[in-house]
Amino acid sequence: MPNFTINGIAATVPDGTTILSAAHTIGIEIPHYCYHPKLSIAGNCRMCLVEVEKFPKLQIACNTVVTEGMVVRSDTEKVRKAVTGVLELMLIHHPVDCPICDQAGECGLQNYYMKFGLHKSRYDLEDKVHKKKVQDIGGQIVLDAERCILCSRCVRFLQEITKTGEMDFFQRADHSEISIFPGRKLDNDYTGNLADICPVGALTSKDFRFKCRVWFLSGVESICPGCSNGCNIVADFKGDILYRLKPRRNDDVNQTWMCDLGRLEYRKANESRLLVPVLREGGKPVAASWDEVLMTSAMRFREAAEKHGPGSVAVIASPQSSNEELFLAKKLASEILKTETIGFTSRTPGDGLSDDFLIKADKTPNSRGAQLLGFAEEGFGRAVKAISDGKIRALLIFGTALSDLSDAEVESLLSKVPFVAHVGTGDGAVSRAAHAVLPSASFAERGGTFTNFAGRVQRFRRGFAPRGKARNDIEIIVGLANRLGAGWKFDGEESVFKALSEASAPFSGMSYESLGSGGQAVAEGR
Amino acid sequence: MELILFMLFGAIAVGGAIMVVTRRHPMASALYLILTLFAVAALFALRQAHFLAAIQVIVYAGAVVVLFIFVIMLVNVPENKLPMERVTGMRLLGVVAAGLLILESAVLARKFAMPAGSTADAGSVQAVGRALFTDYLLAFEITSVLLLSAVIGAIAMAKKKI
Amino acid sequence: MTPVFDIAVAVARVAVFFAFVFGLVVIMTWVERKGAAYMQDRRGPNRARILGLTLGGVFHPLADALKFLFKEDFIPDGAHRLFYQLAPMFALAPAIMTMAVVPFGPPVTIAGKTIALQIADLNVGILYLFAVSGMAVYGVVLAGWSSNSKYPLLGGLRSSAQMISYEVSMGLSVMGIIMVFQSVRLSEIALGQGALLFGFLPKWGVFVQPLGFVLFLTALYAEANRTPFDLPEGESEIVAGYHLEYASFKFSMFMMAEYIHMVVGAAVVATMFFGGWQFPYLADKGFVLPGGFSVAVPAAAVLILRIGSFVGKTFFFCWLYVWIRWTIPRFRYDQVMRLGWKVMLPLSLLNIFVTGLVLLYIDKGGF
Amino acid sequence: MTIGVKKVARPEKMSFGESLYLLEIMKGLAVTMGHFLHNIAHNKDIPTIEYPEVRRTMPARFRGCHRLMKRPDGSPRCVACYMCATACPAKCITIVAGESPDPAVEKYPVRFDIDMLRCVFCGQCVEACPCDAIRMDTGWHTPPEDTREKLIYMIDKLLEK
Repeated sequence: MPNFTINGIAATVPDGTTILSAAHTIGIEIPHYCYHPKLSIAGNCRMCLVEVEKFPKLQIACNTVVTEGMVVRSDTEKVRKAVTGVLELMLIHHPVDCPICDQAGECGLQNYYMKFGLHKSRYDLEDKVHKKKVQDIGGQIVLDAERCILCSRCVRFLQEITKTGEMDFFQRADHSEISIFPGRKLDNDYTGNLADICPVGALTSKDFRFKCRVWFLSGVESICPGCSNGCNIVADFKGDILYRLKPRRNDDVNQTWMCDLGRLEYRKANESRLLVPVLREGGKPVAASWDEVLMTSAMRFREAAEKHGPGSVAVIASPQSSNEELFLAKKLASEILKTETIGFTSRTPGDGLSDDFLIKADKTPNSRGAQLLGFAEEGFGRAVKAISDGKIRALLIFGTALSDLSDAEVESLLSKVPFVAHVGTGDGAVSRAAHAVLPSASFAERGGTFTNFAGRVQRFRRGFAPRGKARNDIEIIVGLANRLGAGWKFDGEESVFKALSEASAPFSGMSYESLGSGGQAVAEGR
Repeated sequence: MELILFMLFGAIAVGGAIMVVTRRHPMASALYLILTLFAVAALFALRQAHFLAAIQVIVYAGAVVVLFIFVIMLVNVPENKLPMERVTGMRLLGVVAAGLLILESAVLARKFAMPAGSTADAGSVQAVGRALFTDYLLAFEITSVLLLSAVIGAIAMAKKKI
Repeated sequence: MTPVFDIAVAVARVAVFFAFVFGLVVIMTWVERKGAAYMQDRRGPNRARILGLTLGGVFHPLADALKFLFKEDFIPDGAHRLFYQLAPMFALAPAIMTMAVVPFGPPVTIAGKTIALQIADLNVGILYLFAVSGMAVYGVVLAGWSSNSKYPLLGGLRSSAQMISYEVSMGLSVMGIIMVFQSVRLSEIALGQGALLFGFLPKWGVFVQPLGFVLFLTALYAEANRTPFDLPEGESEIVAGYHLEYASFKFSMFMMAEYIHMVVGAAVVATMFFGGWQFPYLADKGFVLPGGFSVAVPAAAVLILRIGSFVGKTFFFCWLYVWIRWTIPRFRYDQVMRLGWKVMLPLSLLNIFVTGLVLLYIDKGGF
Repeated sequence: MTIGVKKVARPEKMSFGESLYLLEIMKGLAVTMGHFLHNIAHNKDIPTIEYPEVRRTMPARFRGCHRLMKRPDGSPRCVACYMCATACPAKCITIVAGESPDPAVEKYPVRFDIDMLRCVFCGQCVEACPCDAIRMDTGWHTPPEDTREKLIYMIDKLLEK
């Protein structure tokens, strides 16, 4: 445990810590490009030069291990001059095409230029070496070799994380450029990360290309709803449009990565949304007010239960729902509707892609939570059987709960139920067959928690208000329950989670504070 | 002719009054109140009490309701925050009491009915003035003292430092 | 024959007075703009032309009217639709109604019937005037409130407070006139001003009630929302106040209401304080000058002179509105309130008191 | 008659005549009437410029309607960098960027709308543009239109000027 001093601040760090990460822990940021906490150290960008006492030359902070009594300064004129020189060297052949570069606004070159450089180029435009721009190299990535500063983060990522190694340096000296091996394309499921780790605009996202300038975006901490791995993400939005998902560091779940499939999950929040409550009386869908839809649904459920007994009512939950919503749905089913015909399924049509890194076959974010909260996959089979036998008179379906059935199957199944209420985000076979459609918020429009495959409870937060007339699921369930005479007084997801942690053993002792931004595992075996 | 007009304005006055108490929005109530006051003024005018009719409009419709509306605007409760009124036992009792009051006033009106046509001049400015300053002088002065004390009280309550 | 004749006369009276007031309103919009321009060293309206003639912009009221008709008539999203649409009507209706009691000439005898040159000769004329003009505040208040917007609301609040404050002193300021002429009937007040005071001065309201005149004129300006009392509009502070959210014909209804108030107000001032239709030293048969001279004038000419006298006086007071507006800056709100309650009210009470004393003295045989 | 500046001393305390207010109003009325009569008599002296016939020459830096500049080949110079939209305090510029058919250009505006009803003519967009693609040197005020839609200038209209 060596003691050392940086910029006059003394600290003790574990053995083997580099200056850069030691400085980071005490809040001093040392500029860098090639260093990445989850990749091997290359030390080739030379931006992290610092002055270390008794060393004749400046040292790179990313690869110098702290030793006992070391005195480091990152704020001297010497360091500043050296870094400025390094930066100018990097920018010699840079095209400075920021106006058309998607990296603008979150670009390492821009930021450090404003901090250190602010120099006029001493190199004429005609003398710059021009390299190939706009190359589609496969995956989700567009390569612009001209903007590259040769930090080799992408090369190391492809060698160390995906172990596919599609890219490398080519040519020599100022003609050096990063490129893909001839005849190859990026061939892995994690290409999107290249755009994230590239500190400049050399590797940018094909999907996000020219969609929006990043300074218009606001980010909110969220959880990827694409599979049961529960990767931590930041959801970037502008107004009520979600533009992209980026991974957020959580060493227990996804380190700093996420898969390409997950990155495209944002589309579900934008496309074919249910936006107005609809009542379908006599086959014709009519837009209705929330009050009408909730009132009608409550009435029909009460009617069915009174005439045909509680067994004639079924609730099919969705593993897309948060723990809070599932808890309330269960409470509604067992306490208010008093039905035992409840269930959920996490099955999706076809084989789910999976690997041994981040991608899981279960393509729902919260099937573990649904199990822990009392919904069972067997229950789903029972419910479907009861429906096809015509025993169910009123059915409440959440989200994409029937997603493993084809549209025709869904249609014929639901045609046997006199009243179907659907609480969902996206338009589909279920909402087209439902008698009451209650549009709910997407994952970026509401808050809550998901429990991932390993039982880790993680929070996702609300970015913006639900689109159109859509409402938070919690509001919908509470509204329905209260119109059935429940008298619930839940006010937002936090109050529901409080009740949940008190009522459900696996979640006991948890609160939104204890979850923090990294999440917390459920109690095993309880 | 007079009877038709009486019926018309009477109906407007009563209808307006009912609207005043049944409207959910205070502004609508206030506007119906103006209508009622106008109808009552018209009834006065029908009885040749022009002075009374004019004063009714000036004082009640022109000043008192303006104050009501002033307060409604100042508080300005948004439409969705307006309280929902429910029919309660208390209110039903009120309806019964109102019915009794109407009955009672009808009886009294029969007993002290003014003979028709005798009021040709009773409502003129001169007649009212003369009556106020001779027969009813004491009541008039007491009223003004009452009003004066009310004004002083209002100022005392509104002002922190006098 | 009689009922038909009566109805014809009634219709004619209404038509004539309507034409007079609305004509004056139209002219006033032009006079206001042109007068303002010349007082401020500008040219003012001079563009609208018919057959290549501009005539100093007199066609502008026509152009304005057409423009108002064809502008987009919108209702703000957050407005209370019903009240918002009612408000201009509430503003315009009382304004039009006030004209009913102003006499614009002496009674005329046609075909053996005496016809009052007045729409309705109410025996509570002045009170009717106050009652109806007091209703005008609802248009302003309702417009300000129903627009569901900040500035209009402020305008509406100011208006309601201002109206209540100045109605009091307005009512009290004419008490002196009522006491002197012993009537609340406007026709009788006009008639009473034909006499002479001290043998040479016309017995006009302004000479027997100078303080009452100043107070009434001030209160009138406040009631008509004219500068320096145009706080409900206050374009430089609350943009346009109560009618900020109005456009097109609804806006023009507010404008018309304001100008009708002005015109009728001018006519009332002329009637109560400047002899109405009385022409100085003109009796029924001709001029009777102080000192015993008299000049006979034919009856028709007398009538024309008298109506002309009324029209002329009304014109002058209409002009005075414009003149004052472009001379005096707007009061601050607290100044308006202070003036209303602490200056005008005591003064008008004092005026009544002094008038009473003088009348008592005359009754007892003084003068 | 030209308008000059006249310094008026403000006494601490008003004299009795002034505090009566009425006399001062009379004086004011006399002043305005003086102007009124003078202007009627000397109509030609009024300094008003009769606009459509007589025009004041616009200063060189007058900010009028916007226009978009073109490259020599006629395509817009704009590269849809959103700098103008970012700088705009009135948020009146709407840009949708797209992949240009010309690979040397890469990015170009598929849509570039300026809502002239919202524009405050501050010129920030011109200042912000890195490509000199937008200018406000047309010397024109926004001409009136009869619908709101016509006052949202699309890219074609902006390139025309």
